[in-house]
Amino acid sequence: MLIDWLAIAPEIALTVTALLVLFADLNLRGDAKQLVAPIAGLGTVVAIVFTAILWGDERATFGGMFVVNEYAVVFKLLFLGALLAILGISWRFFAEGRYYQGEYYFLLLTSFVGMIIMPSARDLLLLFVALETVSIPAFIMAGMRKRSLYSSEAALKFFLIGVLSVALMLFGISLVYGFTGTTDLAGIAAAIAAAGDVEPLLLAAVMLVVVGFGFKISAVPFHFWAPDTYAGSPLPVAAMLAVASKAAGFAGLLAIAFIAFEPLAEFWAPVLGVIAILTMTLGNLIALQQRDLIRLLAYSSVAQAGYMLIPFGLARPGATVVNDAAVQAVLFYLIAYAVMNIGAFGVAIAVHRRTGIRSLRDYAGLAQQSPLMAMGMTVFLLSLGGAPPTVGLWAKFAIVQAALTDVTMFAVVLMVFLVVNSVIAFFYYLKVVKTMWMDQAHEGMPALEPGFNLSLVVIVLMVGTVVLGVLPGLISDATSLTSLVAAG
Amino acid sequence: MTGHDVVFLLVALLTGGAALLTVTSKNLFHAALFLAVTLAGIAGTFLVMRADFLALVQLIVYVGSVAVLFLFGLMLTRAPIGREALDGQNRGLALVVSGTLFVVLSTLIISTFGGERAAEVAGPSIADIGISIFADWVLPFELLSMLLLAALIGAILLARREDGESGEPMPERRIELSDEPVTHAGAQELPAGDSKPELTAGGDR
Amino acid sequence: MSLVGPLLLATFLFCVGVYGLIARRNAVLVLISVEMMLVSVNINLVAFQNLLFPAEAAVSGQMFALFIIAVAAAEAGVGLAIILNLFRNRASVNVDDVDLMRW
Amino acid sequence: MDPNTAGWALVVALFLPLVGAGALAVMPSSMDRQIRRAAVAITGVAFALVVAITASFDFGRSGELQFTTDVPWITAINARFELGMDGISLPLFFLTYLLTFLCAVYTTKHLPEPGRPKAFLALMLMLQTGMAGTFVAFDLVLFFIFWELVLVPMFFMIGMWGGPRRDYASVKFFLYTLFGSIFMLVAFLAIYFAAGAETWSIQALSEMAPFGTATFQTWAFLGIFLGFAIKVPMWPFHTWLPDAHTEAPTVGSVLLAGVLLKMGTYGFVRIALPILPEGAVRFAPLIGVLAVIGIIYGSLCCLAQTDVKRLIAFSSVGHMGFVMLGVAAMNEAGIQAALFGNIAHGVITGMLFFLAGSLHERYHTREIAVIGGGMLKKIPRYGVLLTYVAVASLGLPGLAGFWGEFTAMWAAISPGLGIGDQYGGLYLGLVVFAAIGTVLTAGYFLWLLQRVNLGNPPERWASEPLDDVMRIEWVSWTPLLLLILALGIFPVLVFGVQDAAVANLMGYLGG
Amino acid sequence: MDVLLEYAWLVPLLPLLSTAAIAAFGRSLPGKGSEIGIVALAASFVLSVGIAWQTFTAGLPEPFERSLEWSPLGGGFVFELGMLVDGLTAMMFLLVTTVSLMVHIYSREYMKGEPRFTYFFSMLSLFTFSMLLLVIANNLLLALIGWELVGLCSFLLIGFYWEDKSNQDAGNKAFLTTKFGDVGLVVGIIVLSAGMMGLGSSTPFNLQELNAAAVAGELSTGTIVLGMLLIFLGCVAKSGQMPLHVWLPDAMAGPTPVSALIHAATMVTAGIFLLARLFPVVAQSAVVMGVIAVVGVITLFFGGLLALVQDDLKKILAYSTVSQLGYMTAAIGVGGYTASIFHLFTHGFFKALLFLGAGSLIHAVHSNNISDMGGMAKSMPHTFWTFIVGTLALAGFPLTAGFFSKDEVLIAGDLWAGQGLVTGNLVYWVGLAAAFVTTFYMARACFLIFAGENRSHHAPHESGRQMVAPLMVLAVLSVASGYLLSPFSSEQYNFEQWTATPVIEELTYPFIDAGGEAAGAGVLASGSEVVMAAEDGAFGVLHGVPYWHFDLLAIVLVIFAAAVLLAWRFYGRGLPERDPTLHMGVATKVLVSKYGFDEFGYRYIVVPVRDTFARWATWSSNVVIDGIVAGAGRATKDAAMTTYRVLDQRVIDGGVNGAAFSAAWWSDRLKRIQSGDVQRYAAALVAGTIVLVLAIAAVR
Repeated sequence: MLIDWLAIAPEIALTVTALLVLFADLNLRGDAKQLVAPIAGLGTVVAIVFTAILWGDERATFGGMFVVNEYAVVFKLLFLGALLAILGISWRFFAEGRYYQGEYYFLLLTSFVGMIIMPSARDLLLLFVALETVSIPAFIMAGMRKRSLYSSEAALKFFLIGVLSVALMLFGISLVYGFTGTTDLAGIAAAIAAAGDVEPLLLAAVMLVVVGFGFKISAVPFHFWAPDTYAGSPLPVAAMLAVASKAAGFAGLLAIAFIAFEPLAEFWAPVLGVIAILTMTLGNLIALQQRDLIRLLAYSSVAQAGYMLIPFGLARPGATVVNDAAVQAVLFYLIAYAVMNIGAFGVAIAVHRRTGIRSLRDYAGLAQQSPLMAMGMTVFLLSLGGAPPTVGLWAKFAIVQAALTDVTMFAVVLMVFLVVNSVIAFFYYLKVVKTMWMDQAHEGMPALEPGFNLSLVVIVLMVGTVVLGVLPGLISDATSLTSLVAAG
Repeated sequence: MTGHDVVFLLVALLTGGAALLTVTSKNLFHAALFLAVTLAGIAGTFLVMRADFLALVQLIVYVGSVAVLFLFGLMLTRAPIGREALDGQNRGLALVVSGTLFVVLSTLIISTFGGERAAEVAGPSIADIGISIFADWVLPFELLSMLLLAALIGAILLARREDGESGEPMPERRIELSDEPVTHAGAQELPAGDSKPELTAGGDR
Repeated sequence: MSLVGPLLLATFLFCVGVYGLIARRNAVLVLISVEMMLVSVNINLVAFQNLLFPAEAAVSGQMFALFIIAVAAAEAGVGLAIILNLFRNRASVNVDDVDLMRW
Repeated sequence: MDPNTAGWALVVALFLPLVGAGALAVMPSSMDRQIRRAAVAITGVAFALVVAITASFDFGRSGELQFTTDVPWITAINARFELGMDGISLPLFFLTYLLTFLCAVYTTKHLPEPGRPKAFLALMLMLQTGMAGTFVAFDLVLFFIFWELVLVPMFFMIGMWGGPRRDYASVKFFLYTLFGSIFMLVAFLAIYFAAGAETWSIQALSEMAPFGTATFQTWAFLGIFLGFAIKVPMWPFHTWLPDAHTEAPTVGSVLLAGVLLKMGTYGFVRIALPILPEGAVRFAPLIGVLAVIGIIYGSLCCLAQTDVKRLIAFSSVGHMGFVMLGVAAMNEAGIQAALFGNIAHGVITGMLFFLAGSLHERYHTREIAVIGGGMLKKIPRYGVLLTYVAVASLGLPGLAGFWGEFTAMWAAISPGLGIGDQYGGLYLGLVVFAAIGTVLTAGYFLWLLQRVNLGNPPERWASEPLDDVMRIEWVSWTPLLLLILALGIFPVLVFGVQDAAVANLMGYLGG
Repeated sequence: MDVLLEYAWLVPLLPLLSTAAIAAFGRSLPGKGSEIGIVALAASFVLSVGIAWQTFTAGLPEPFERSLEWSPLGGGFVFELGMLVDGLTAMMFLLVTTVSLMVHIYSREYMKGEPRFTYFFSMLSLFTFSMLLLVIANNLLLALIGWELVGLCSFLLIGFYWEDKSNQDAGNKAFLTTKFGDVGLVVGIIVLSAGMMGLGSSTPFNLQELNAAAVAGELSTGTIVLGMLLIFLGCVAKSGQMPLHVWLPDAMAGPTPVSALIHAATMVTAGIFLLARLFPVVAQSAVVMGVIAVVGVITLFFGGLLALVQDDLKKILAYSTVSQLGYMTAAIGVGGYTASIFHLFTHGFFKALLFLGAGSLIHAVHSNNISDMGGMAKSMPHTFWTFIVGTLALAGFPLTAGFFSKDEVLIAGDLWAGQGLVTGNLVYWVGLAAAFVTTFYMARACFLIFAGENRSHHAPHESGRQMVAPLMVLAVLSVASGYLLSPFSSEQYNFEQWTATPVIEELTYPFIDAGGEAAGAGVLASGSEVVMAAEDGAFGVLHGVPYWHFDLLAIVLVIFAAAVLLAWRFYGRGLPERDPTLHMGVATKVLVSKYGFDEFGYRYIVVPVRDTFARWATWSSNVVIDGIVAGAGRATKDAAMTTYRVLDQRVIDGGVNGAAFSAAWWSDRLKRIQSGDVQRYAAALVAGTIVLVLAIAAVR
């Protein structure tokens, strides 16, 4: 069997980097251990280069199990870009906190290896292994503040809920296999389409599979781990969980929903639509009462997942235009979400690391301490809410656009919920913004020293948020070309 | 009802009973041992279904190592013994949820696969499996190796005793600004030295 | 051989695992329950492979079961490590004590 | 400048304030005075440019788009960067730059707590770009961006420099407006797909109209209606306005009343009517009824106010009711009236808010009872100005307020597009109630004047030295004062410019 | 030939310029700006005389009209800035500029020392401008502008002494009451213009076109009735007709020259003028005519009664104005176009005279009350005799202007009565009755002021020249102006010929056929002849010269004598007690013992009239109508409070805030799902999965 090495070059590059990091960590001592971060960064850049080279290609290897097309490339670039940003916000955090740096970066990279395989995987088995590769290092990273009860608790909750949902998913997968006799996504779709009659058990199996990804994307009612885990983990890990891990979940969900179970869309679409409604409403409503910024961001990210689930509710079997639009909307939203949410976490890290502050009220007067950080947070939060001229607006726009491609009553219902929720969300986003800018600062707050890397990341993301807000074409030109099933 | 079915039924009864005992046993070690029995029983069902290789792997990996791992885990954590200690307040909830799940799933399974029978039971040979791993499944396999490495390193990282790097920031002055608890009332009961809220770290170390 | 037997056994074990996961207080026992859930899926896969699709070239059912065994083992290790760390921090492995974070 | 080719002029005028905001942002905060002067310079240059644009505008072809720019922008969704200006845009555009300039001038001396002119002026300049852009964007997506762009700076303006209830007011303003605009966005998208022409161009869509089913027209119009009606604001979507106006700093109130509210009417006229004519016809009676309820209701609320600024704020509800009555008439005269009322309200109420702001600075209260009258004795020039503007606001002929109100009622008596056949009686009733509204309007303004201006000043102020109108106030107010008179005497200044454009618009509506 | 007419726009413009000039430079001039006003008004006056001369002598076939397209209004309609000069305009020019000029001159002395002297003159000029603008307007919209400006100026001048709350209230009351009438006017104008738009006119407000269309029968009856009734509502308010006259007496709060201006020339006449302007439209509908006539009749009688019980001289005059305006309105209502505007014309002069005279008296005794005066004839001779002239004119004493004009009104009523029109009878008989009332209260006032002892606390002395001169001029005019339309006027040069266009002529007496013979005859007019001028006029129209109606003359004389005598009985010896009623009681007894006739008169005429009718009228005015007005005000305010506090703040805003609150409430409940217990999370997760499985099975 011939292997298309170029197709998996990014994965290989990242894997090699991970191993290099591990090796370097063994040989470095003391402060020198900080150097693993740049090594990881370099490796990521190499992977990005390889991925960029693949742009425009249509490749399939490992017997069609692994596919590279524009969709996959966009996703991979999203993951690798997020990785770079997370490396940037991690550096000082882990260097100063006396963590196991080398191991952290190794685990992080391993997790991202799983992620970048995700959008290319066209086989349930590969998807499963990739998902676990994303998850297992994440379980450990969540517990990396070893002496912290919060961190241990975060890891335990994350782990237990994660394994439970994986078990449910596996049960579902086993049933799907029983129905179709294959784990190949396209094969499953073909078998289901051929079977004609739809057994309730098959639908149940589909739902069980959805649960596994629902956990990753923290959809209601699989979201319970998210706020606790984000709050307890080291903050860069929380950022990674909130963005990259969630994106990976979406990558998997897109693949199974729009390839494997596409013939069943008429059944699962309404269910996912309802989940979307529940997710965004519950996430937003609970976020209203949060006083801890990280928990607020956590619930906000739950709500954001709800928005991203809306396009799933629009899917219809055989309706290529609608389904493509839905996939593109999700993809667009994910990219926008990555930009703004990592940025928000970046600012949170900058403030928290220096002052230990995470309570909302203590963000008062941040604007006087650090206008850059306050400005950054403002832009990110407004973007999360969807105010112009930020990329968040276009993310919502993309979803509405998908919903209106071919209007159904259900789509209208979803839109109404989207609108109402967008407004609710602004309640708490504005609360933060207001606190930062309009309230009086506390006495004796130390000045923020975010450090070069973090500042750079925040600035880049902030500029990105605004630039993409003005020229969303930079993303949408790419996403609109992508079609999930082009070579699948 | 063929011979296979009869044998399977016996093994299944054994496995199911052991499983029930695993989750209800009042004694930690008994629970672990019943788990071993359950896992072995599962290996037995594999054998009945002619999945010899898998049965072997099951025995080696699970009965041989995982169950032992759990025993070690139990011993290391010196958990107390007795039902009250072992079961939480959620037993009723657990019963309802798992019972409902079982009823729903088994109803669906019976209605779908109720009449399905295999005339003869035959599995792929070990050779087929071996070839398949390195022909069709090489990518997940390699990825799995990465996963196992990460799990290994991670497990060590978390389980090892501290000797320097601990994920603990340097103890420094602490800023208490807000009069409201950060997450919940238990926050102030934290053991000293806990890293939350994070402390002001010096620019360099 | 009847297919429904192994399937029901798998379902039963799975649900027993669910029960254990929710009801058990000791974290290690919870972990044991989780393992049981994971392993029960294998019965399904093997049954489908050997009873329904014995001729499938890619052997995906058994292969999946193999991978699940490996991953489950890895998760058991990681889970135990997390529990050990937790135990070291608060000298208890009771899952219901772990509720510092809520709301 | 050649209006056919000088699209750059519009682009420069539009983005100059934004660039200026960036420039202000990098100036060190300690250069307080320089920052304020720089803002005056930026807005001044921008205003000069707009004057030049106005001067070279081809008034003979005011129905056509001039100073156009049309380049691809977001190719994936076919959105284009399409700017232009016709007779409807021009007065509003001009007003935006004038008011912002005057506000910048005013700010050189007056800035509420907590000061910080850099942030304030930078926000104001951002706001300027947003407001101005709304009036010249001819692509729905671009329009929406400018529309929303306004929210954020205004939110901060109210929230940071506002009155005691600024937190509540700012959030309310933001959420309320946002709520409507998201529905509007959904409607825009629906229009895009229903038209099926892969274009967001307002012109192109207007030419294609009507399209889609009747149901589509109704729903799409409803979405757009929500967005614009909240901004206008129409009863019963007005409750954000009194709070926002009352709490906003003077400059914020001026710009809110002077320009922001205009965006709603402009949107109705520019987008909702021509693109969704059938929906518009169906909604017209409802708009008319809500408008008249707003007129009566706003006036009644004014009568109940004890706070000068809040009274002025509520008066906007009534005045914008007249504007919307014009829109509801669905004929050329009605739209003319609506647009004139827009401009007039912008100038007059903007000026009233200036006065209310200065009043507050002098008396440190806005409670009518505390001021207690006698202002004409204490600070006579100021009192005269208040009388003048109040009288203009109550719609006295010869001043700007009259033309919008009268023409709106006049137009509503014979609504266009066949509405009259079905709803003639209703519209007659609307006119009568609107006319009664003018009495109520006169009532509350006279009452205000009586309680603030007339009589002898109470003891607590008698010995207090209060400044009469200061030089900087004369500088920043005189243009508005003159404009109030000029528009009243020469309504052709606005009617004439708009005439061809409105006729053009009615062509799309089939009227 | 029409040189001056081309420049007619200068007439209103000059006062406007003077307003601005006074405001700008007045303070620095020696005369504090008054000289500017006087010069401008004088120029306007001269111009008006010229225009009147040209208009009257030219015998224009068509009114002189010039207009500019001032602004498009959308839909191809335009707003014109235009002037319409015809006899009516010229007459109003004369009246307004004359009275205004006199008031300007008079005010120089009267207002001397006022702190807002300059402002006062500026406003006077503006007031004059506004009225002239209304008069010259060639379209309803422009007229409306003038009309509203008149209202504003009256507000500003009535509340001139704004330090006092009662004065502020008076100004507000005037403005709001007339503004209320303006609702009708505005809507009426809109209705009529809508009718014109329906006819395809691009200038839907144009008066000439409107009148022509109405005469040609192109306008629907509905439009005319609705439009004119609404416009009449505006006139009712502006011209102080019942029941919207309530603002007029209060308007006495302003300086007396302002009262003169308001009552004689610039404000209350606006309504009559507008009705006259629209007479061709009015005449199309019997309903409208009837309503106008009835309102006029009610006003002329009950308004007059109210004057009986006043002590304040200005209020007596004010109620007399109400009554006289009632005559004019009633005349319009019975087709007496010429009668109405002729009365308007003459009334302007003598009412201005009376007010200025009153001002002179008030200036001298520092009180408005006639009970504080007495014996002024000796100390203020010029004021005395001019005031008497004015009184005679007002009372309609033969050979004064008021006599000729009031008789015209009565004759008009009589002519229509002869056609079987009830309102004609009403106008005639009630008009006569009111003449008695008018004479009585004016006589009472004169006796109390000029006869008897000086009851004031001051030593009254004659006013200065600047105040007396206008009185004299106006006194002359109060007599002379009547001869423009009297048996002494020539056939060709008389008021009617000057002011009534041929169209109006025809409409005025449509029942007079081409032969010149009235088809029927009125009670008194049976002997009168209407001269046909068809043969000698170039336009083939009807012109009439009034003939002596000796029967009417006799009745008028009797009424006058009876009223004066009656008044002399009670007031001829002055007012010994402060309370006139008590004094009347004593006088009654004396009268009863001597003349049974007196007693009868007192018991059955004076007592009922004074004590019952007048009190009822006063009561109705003060309690019912004022009560309604006040009640409406209070109700409005209550409605306002309710709207704001309950509806706006609770319901609508409460709904908004309630949504936010309930979101917070839900949030607080919902967040407790996050119990912190991981096993509950797991249970919820599994339960959620079960629900999903069941749900999707249900979807299937």
